[in-house]
Formats: sequence, structure tokens, C-alpha cells
Amino acid sequence: MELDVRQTVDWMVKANEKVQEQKDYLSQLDRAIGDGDHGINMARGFQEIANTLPNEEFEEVSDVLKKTATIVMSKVGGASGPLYGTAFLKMSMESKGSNVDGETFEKMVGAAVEGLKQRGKAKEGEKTMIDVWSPVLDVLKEVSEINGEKIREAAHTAMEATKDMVATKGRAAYLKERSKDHLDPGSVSSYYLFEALAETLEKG
Amino acid sequence: MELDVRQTVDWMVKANEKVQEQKDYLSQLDRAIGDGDHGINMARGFQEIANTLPNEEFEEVSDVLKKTATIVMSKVGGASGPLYGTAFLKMSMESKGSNVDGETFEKMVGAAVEGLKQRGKAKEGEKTMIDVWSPVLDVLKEVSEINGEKIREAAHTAMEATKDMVATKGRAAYLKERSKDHLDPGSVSSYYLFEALAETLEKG
Amino acid sequence: MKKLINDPNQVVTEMLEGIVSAYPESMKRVEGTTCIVRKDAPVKDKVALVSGGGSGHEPAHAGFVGQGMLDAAVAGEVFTSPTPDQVLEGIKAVDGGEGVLLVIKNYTGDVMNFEMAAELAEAEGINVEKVVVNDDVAVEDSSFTTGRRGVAGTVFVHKLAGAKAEAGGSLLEVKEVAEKVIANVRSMGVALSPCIMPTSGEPGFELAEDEVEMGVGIHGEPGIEKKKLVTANEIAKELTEKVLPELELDRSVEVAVMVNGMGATPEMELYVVNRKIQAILSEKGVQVHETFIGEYMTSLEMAGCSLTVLKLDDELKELLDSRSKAPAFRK
Amino acid sequence: MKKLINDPNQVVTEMLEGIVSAYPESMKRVEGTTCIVRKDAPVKDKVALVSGGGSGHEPAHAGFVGQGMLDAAVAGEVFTSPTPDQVLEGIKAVDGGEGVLLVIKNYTGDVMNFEMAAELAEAEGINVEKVVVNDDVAVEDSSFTTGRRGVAGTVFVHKLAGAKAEAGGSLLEVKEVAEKVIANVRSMGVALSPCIMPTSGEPGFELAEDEVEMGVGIHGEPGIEKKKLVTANEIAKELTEKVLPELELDRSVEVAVMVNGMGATPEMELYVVNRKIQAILSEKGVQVHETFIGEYMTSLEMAGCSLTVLKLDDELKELLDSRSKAPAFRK
Ligand SMILES: Nc1ncnc2c1ncn2[C@@H]1O[C@H](COP(=O)(O)OP(=O)(O)O)[C@@H](O)[C@H]1O
Ligand SMILES: Nc1ncnc2c1ncn2[C@@H]1O[C@H](COP(=O)(O)OP(=O)(O)O)[C@@H](O)[C@H]1O
Ligand SMILES: [Mg+2]
Ligand SMILES: [Mg+2]
Ligand SMILES: [Mg+2]
Ligand SMILES: [Mg+2]
Repeated sequence: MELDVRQTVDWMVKANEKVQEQKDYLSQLDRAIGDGDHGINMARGFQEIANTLPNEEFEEVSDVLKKTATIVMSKVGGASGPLYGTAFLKMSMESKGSNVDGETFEKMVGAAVEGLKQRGKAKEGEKTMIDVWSPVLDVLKEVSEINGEKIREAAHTAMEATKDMVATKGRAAYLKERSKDHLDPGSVSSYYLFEALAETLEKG
Repeated sequence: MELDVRQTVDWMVKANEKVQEQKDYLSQLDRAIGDGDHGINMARGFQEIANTLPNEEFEEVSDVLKKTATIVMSKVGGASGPLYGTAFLKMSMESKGSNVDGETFEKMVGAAVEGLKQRGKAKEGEKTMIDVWSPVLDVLKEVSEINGEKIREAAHTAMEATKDMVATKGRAAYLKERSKDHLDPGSVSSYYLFEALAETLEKG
Repeated sequence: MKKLINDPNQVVTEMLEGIVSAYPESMKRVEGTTCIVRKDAPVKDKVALVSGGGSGHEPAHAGFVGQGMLDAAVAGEVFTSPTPDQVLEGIKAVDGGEGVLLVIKNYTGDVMNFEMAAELAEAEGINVEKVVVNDDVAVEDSSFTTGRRGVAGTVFVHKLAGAKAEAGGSLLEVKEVAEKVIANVRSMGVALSPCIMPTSGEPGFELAEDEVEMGVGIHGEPGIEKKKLVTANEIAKELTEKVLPELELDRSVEVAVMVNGMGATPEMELYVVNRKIQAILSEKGVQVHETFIGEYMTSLEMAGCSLTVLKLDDELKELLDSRSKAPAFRK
Repeated sequence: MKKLINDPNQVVTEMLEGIVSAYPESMKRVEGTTCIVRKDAPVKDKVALVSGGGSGHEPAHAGFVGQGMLDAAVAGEVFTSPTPDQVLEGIKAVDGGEGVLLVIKNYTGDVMNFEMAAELAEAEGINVEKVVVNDDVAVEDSSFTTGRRGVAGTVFVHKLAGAKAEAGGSLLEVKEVAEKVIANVRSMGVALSPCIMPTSGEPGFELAEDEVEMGVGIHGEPGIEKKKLVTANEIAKELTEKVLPELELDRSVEVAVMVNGMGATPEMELYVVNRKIQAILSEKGVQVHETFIGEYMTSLEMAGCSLTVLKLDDELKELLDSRSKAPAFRK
């Protein structure tokens, strides 16, 4: 099963729906251990994505992701803007000229994780969105298909696991031990992104 | 019946007791149609008076009132400071060298009312403390004694009557019609002053 | 009540100590008084400017003490006029032989206390003149009342009369400038939330969650009306429409504009309000010579703002532009 | 939520319009961007200073644009770093050929966005250097975390590096000054009440009626601990004791002091706090060269204050004292 241009657009539109629905919840999570704007940042960026993508023509998946990256970079701001922007850009670059089958998708997410680590000077276990992206990459390595159900499951478990972590990167790091017992907002929005992908794949 | 030095000191000490007791009430009245400091202003000044007078020697009533005036002027501030200061100063000047019998007291209050009017550029009916002092003067003109009961009664009625007046002087004037249905704070504190006098005279 | 203070009864004294210790190069305290005067006071052969009033309006008035503005600021208790003896101390500390101008805001208490101080100073042989600032258009003038209140426009009186004194103007010339400013300055304010007096701990007035007080005074006195909170644009429009008419501005005229925060207003909001004010002025063809945004005449932690417009001519413009070393109004 | 705004989603744009229309002599907007730059930008043959960050800290950052301070301030949404494309616009608008210094506050978002902008600018052939300000001692440094936050000390970086650029310093010299300031400046804040984001209408954090947040960040981020409200003296003492040690001040040293209001703090209270700070410094024999009291780096309508101390040497003193025409920091 491959991811095509229409599905990629659907994916982002669905991700936006989730972000809009959960906007207040994401901000609330960020209020607890950050500055309370994560929902607002994501909603601003993804709204623009959902407004733009369906009205444009794209040659290939890589182009959809490139456009997405550009919008995210110039609309989201904060920490999550450059991070998601980098992730989408790396995925776009990695898929340039290819059909997106399971193997390609694994490489794309691999590049995204690398990009996130470089941009954020972070690694796994620091209570950031990397703690969702990296486990998703692991599961992609295990399967040959883009398996929506497995991706969703892995992302969900990984997101929940951020609750027990102590932040050492990002704004939440200032809280040290006090950051524990709270979900990481960026991990939760990353989960929505992968949940949206799973639903898109299910719908076909 | 005459007012002597000890009684005058007692009068001011009792006036202070009332002001301290009613401090919050006076401020509350001032919050409604002024800036909310009348109780604080009066309490600051009269506390100093009550601390000072009993520890000093005075030749005559005029000296007690002069000291009172000086303290009021330099401690009360706001509008009521110069006004009460003027009233006490005029009473002091008018009684200089005399025993304070009914006739003298009438003259003293007469001088105080004149002083208040000049200092405040105000007259009766403008919802100021003059609306208590002036009716008290009227009653003193009717009797030959310093009749505490009559003074208290007149002051009380006059104070209550300020409720129906529209302020045209002082801070409350800015409210115009909206100043109606509220007691004038300075009239209420003036009533306490005369009530304290009546109680002092009763005690003898 | 949540305040960064030690003792409500000591707040004025401690504040004065805090100001003087912040700006020891510009000002000093007259020992044992509530007067803050220029470091080099009395300045020989210069007319001296004395202002003051209740505390709680910081940086007014002590923040305006310094070369080019006030010679002395006399502080009263919170929202309470200083007493005549204190004002007299201020006058005596700054008189440099050319006389003293008292700048008084039009409140019964201030007028009476400063007048009594002037009488006392004259009895001591000091030449004193006074002006009464009454720029607040919220409360209409009428021969039956005490007249309009003095609010943020007072800052322009300090600046321009102070500049005239610094430039060597005589007492009457300095007074004339002050009166010209008073004749040409108008203000109005709005409150979104009340201020709390340190001594009582009580809010000065009440406002519902969706209400504002239009025309509020700088002590939280009620103004024109309580009304529903509207947009910043509508508030800017209402303030401007109230403030402008009497100044009879036409296209050739220049003005100075002050958007003054009342104490708790985020500066962001002052800029949003200013945006609309400037748009209205520019629509009317009024030339803005200079705009001042910030806190100049506050009311403790009241939220809200006031608009002040000063109509300028060449003389006033030059006086406004001249240097001032007052910490709260550097030019 | 009670705010003098029109539309929460337009608040940044309208604020920027409001600032530029207030100070048209000092600054202008780069059309279609959130950048405010010096009126005369790009200044030929001068190193340019670009700063910025989330909005809600007014007068930071646009209030510091002007001769002697910043060349450009790039605004993000409220409490959200501006995006790389915007920062790039700012850089391009002010580059006068001698290169551009980016002054970044140490927040992950700011660092990443400004870094990406620097990469883009370098790709366009502009010489860019950057410094990261991390003056907030509330959050301890550690190799495991992102390091300290940048707060009000940033204003001194703007002022002193700006002065160096104005005096003709090269890009590396200007950067060196900025780094010297960063090495010698420390801050800490306290909040009495939270700030409310215009878009969410929700307070950023909660504080009980008798609580304060010690070490609060300028976005309302939690600090060291919530504790019972104590006196201004005790708070001043705690701030001073946290801020001073690392500066290793001895009796021969001079400092600059900033007591910064967080947005809703009555100025009266800042003076009361300053009183104790100055007393402690004087007890320790520390010489205060100059004190700044007012709003420099705010957090919307948060109540509270921060203390910043900058250790000076002769070079820094001269740079601090030199003229600045930035509306929010006139010297
Ligand atoms: N250094 C980093 N590396 C990876 N992810 C990070 C890093 N810093 C922050 N994040 C992610 O960004 C999220 C916060 O995003 P957001 O609230 O939009 O930005 P900001 O923190 O600037 O307000 C965090 O929950 C975390 O997942
Ligand atoms: N012009 C005036 N003439 C006489 N009494 C006045 C005048 N103005 C005010 N008052 C009296 O002073 C009282 C207010 O005193 P206070 O609250 O202490 O001063 P302030 O109004 O300056 O805050 C009023 O209630 C009124 O009785
Ligand atoms: Mg955030
Ligand atoms: Mg009063
Ligand atoms: Mg008063
Ligand atoms: Mg943010």
C-alpha cells in the first residue's frame, strides 16, 4: 500500500481537524509545563495548511510535504514550528522523486527523526516530540507496509510514556522534576498527526 | 455650664475614639462618592491628637484648640484637613482669653462656620460638613447654654439630611446627581465630633 | 489585597526612600519631610516649580523632579493631598530668589492645602504664584461645581513650564506658559478594573466582569458612566471624541498626544488604543508632533488608560522639545 | 478576560501599527512583516542589531528600536518566537554591509527560529553573528538542560551592544560587548498574579490569594517555588541574594540595577522594593552607577517584578551612558 498525493493532503486536513478539536487541550497541557501556547501555535499553522493544500495541484507526495513544511515554518513559531517544519522538510526531501511505499516511508520518518534531533539538539527520553517520532520509526522498521494501526498504537503508547519522563529540553526543562506527571504537549500533537495518518490509510 | 480645659481634651479624645471605631465606615461612605480615604485621613489626624493632648499642659481652652488645629492641619491632609484645621483654629482664636460659656461657644462655632465657608468657598446645601456645622450654630443661637443634647440632635438630623442633597463642592461634586442618596462623609465625621462633645458634657 | 509592600502605613515613606535611592544624581529628600527636590536645589536665580499631591500616581510627581522639569514634588498619603506644612517645606527648599510657581491639580483638598502653603510662604517673604490644572473633560465645568479635575495633562504643565523656568523665564513668564498649557490641554480616562488603597485593602469602586468606567478619575472616582466593555477601537474613539472638540483643532494645528497607562494596563494594549487614536487624528488632518505612551499619572493598580491631547504653537513646541533630566520624562 | 483590544487574533499586528504610529520619527514597519526597524535603516557601514521574540513583553522589543540601540525588532505571536522568514526579513532590512548581530533570548523556540534565519541570511551573503542571553538565575544551569532563560538583562545587551555598534564597532567587537554583558548580567523575577493570553483568555498559571511564584519566567513559566506572600523587603532580599553571588562583586565594583515591573505592578511598589535592594547593595559596599525602574520586559498583565544586576567596567559604563533614542530607553 502506497501513500499518494490525495491521501497526503487528506492526512494533513485530518490532522488539522484533530488539532482544532484539541486546541484548548494542547494549550492546557502546555500551560502545565510550558507557556500555554502549543494548541494556539499548532492551530494557527495547521489551519493555514488545511486552507491551502486542497486548493493546489501537486506532482508528488514530496511536494505536498514541502508546502506543508513551508507553511509550518512561517506560521507556527515557537519551538514546535521549526521542529515540525524540519520534520516535514526532511520527509519531503527523502521522498523526492519516489512513490511512497513502506520502505520509502520508513526512510522519510527516519530522516525526520534525524532532523528533529539535530534541530532540537535533543535525543530520546528528554520528554519531547522525539519520544513519539522515534518509537514510530521503530515500528516502521519492523513492518514492511505503512501499517496505520501499528503506527497509531506505537504513537499512543509513546505519547503516554512521556508522562513519566523528566524534561531536559525545551521550556519544560526549567521545571526539572516538576515536569513529571504531565504529558508532553508536542508528543500529544505528534500523536494526533500519526492518528490522522492511520485514519487516512483506513479510509483509503 | 462652661467648657474647661480638661473637658476639651476629653472631647477630642472621645472624638478620636469614635473616629477610630467608625474609620472603615467613613472610608466606605467616601468610596461611594469620593476617593475612599476620609476615615483614614481622620483616623490618622485624631489618633495623633489623642496621643498628644493628654500629655500636655494647657492654660486655657483656646490653647487646646490651637494645638488640635495644628495637628489636624499637618496630619489629616486632603480636603478635610484644612477644613477641620480652619474650624479649630477659628474656634481657638475666638475663645482666646475667655472662659467658654454658652455665649462664647456660640461665637466660636460661628467663627468656625465662617472659616469653613471661606476656606471651602462653599455655603449651606452643597452637601459638605458645613451642612452639619451650620445647623449646630443655629441651635446654639436658640439656647444660652452649651446644650449637649440639642447639639447632638441638630447634628444628627443635619447629617442625615445630607443624604438628599446633590454635591456641588468637593470631590462628590463630580458625580452631580449621582451623589444623591449617599451621606456626606465629612458631615458624618462632624456629627461624631458633636456627639463626642455631647457625651463629654454629659459626663461633666 | 496582594501588594509588594511592607506596611501599608509606611508605604509613602518607603516609596520616597526608594525613589531617592534610585536617582541620587537627580534628586534628594528634604530631611524629615515628604518633599523630594532637585539635587542642586535651590537653583540660584531660577524660578522654581513645586508640584505634588496624593501618592499612588507614580511616577507622578517625584519622577518629574529634575533639571528641566520640577524643582520639588511634595507627596501626601495615598490619594490624599499633602498638608500645608509639607508644601511649605518644599517651597522653602527650592526657592532660589526668583519666586516659586505651584502647580496644583484641581481637587478641593489640593487647592486648599497648596493655597494655605502659599499664604504661609508669602508670610515668609517668598514670592509665590499658582496655577490650577483642570484638563479632565469627563466632568463638565459649571459655575455651580468645583470645576474639572486635574489629571495626566499636568505632566505637560510640568514639562513646559519647567522648560521655561530652566530657560530663565521670570515667575510671571513661567506662570503664563503654565496657563497656556492648561488652556490647551484636555484629557479623559477609562478604567477596566479598580485600584486598591493599601491602608483599607478595599477596591475603590466596583466593576462587573464586562464593565468599564468611562471618564474615571485618577483616584478611581466615578466618571461619566459605567458601560459594557467594548473594543479598544470604540474606546479610543469615545476618548478622542470627548477630548478633541474644545481644542478646536484645524488642519494647520499640531498636537502632542499622551496615552497614559493607569497602572495595570499591559503596554501592548496602550499601543492598540494608540493605533486607533492616531488613525482618527490623521483622518481629521491633525498633525501629531510627538506621542508619549507609558505610565505618567497612574492610579495604583487600576487597569485602563487615559488620553491627553495638547494643542501646540511654536513656543510650546520648543519647550516640549527641550531637554529634561527628570527620570520619568527624559528628553 | 478584560482587555483593551479589538480581536485577540489581530492583537500583534494592531500593536505593531500602534507602536510605529506613536514613534514615526524613530522607526518604521517593514511592509508585510512583523519587523519594526529604525527609520533610517539600513544604516550604511554600521553593524546592525536584530532582536525580537514573542509579543507580550512590551516595550520589548520594538520600544528599543532607535539610534543607539536596536536596528530591528521582530515580533512573534504572543509568547511565541517569530518564524525564520520574519527574522530574515528583519535582517535583510537592516544590514548595512557591516554584518548583523542577532540578540536571542535563551528559549528553545527563539534559538531555533533565529538560527534558521541566520542560516538563510548567510545563504544570501549576509554576515551574521548571534549571541544568546541567559541571565535568569532562577533556573539553574546544567549540562543536561537547555540552560538558563533570557529575561530583562537582554535590555542591557541591546543598550550596550547597540552603543558599540553606533560608535562604529565591527561585528566581532559588537558581539564581544554583547557577550561581556551576558557574562556579567543576572536577573530573577517574582509574580504576584498571572498573565492572561489574549487568544486563550486563560491565566497562564494559578496563584492563591496569599501566594507568589518565586523565579517566575517572563511567559509565566513556573520558577523555583510557590510560596506565601511575604513583605517587599523579604522579596527584595531573596531576589538580591539569588542574583548577586555569581557576579562576585567586591567593594571596588560598580553595577547597574534594573527593577522591572512585570506589567500590572503599581510603580509605587517597584520603588518600595528598590529601597531594600539599594540598602542591601550599599551594605555590601557595592557601588550603584545607575538604577532603572519601570517596565522594560513585561509579561502582559502579570503583577510582580524582576531584579537585574549588571556588573560594569569602564568600557561597559561608557556604553551604558551613551545616548539612545529608543523610545523605551532614552538616554
Ligand atoms: N529541544 C527540543 N527538541 C525537540 N522537541 C522540543 C524541543 N523543545 C521543545 N520541543 C517540543 O516542542 C513542544 C512545545 O512547543 P510549543 O509550545 O509550540 O513551543 P514553545 O515551547 O516555544 O512555546 C514541546 O512539548 C516539545 O514536544
Ligand atoms: N469645598 C468644601 N467645603 C466644605 N467642605 C468640603 C469641601 N470639599 C470637601 N468638603 C468636605 O470634606 C469631605 C471629604 O474629606 P476627605 O475625604 O478627607 O478629603 P478628600 O475629598 O480630599 O479625599 C467631604 O465629605 C466634605 O464634607
Ligand atoms: Mg509553548
Ligand atoms: Mg476622600
Ligand atoms: Mg483624598
Ligand atoms: Mg511559546
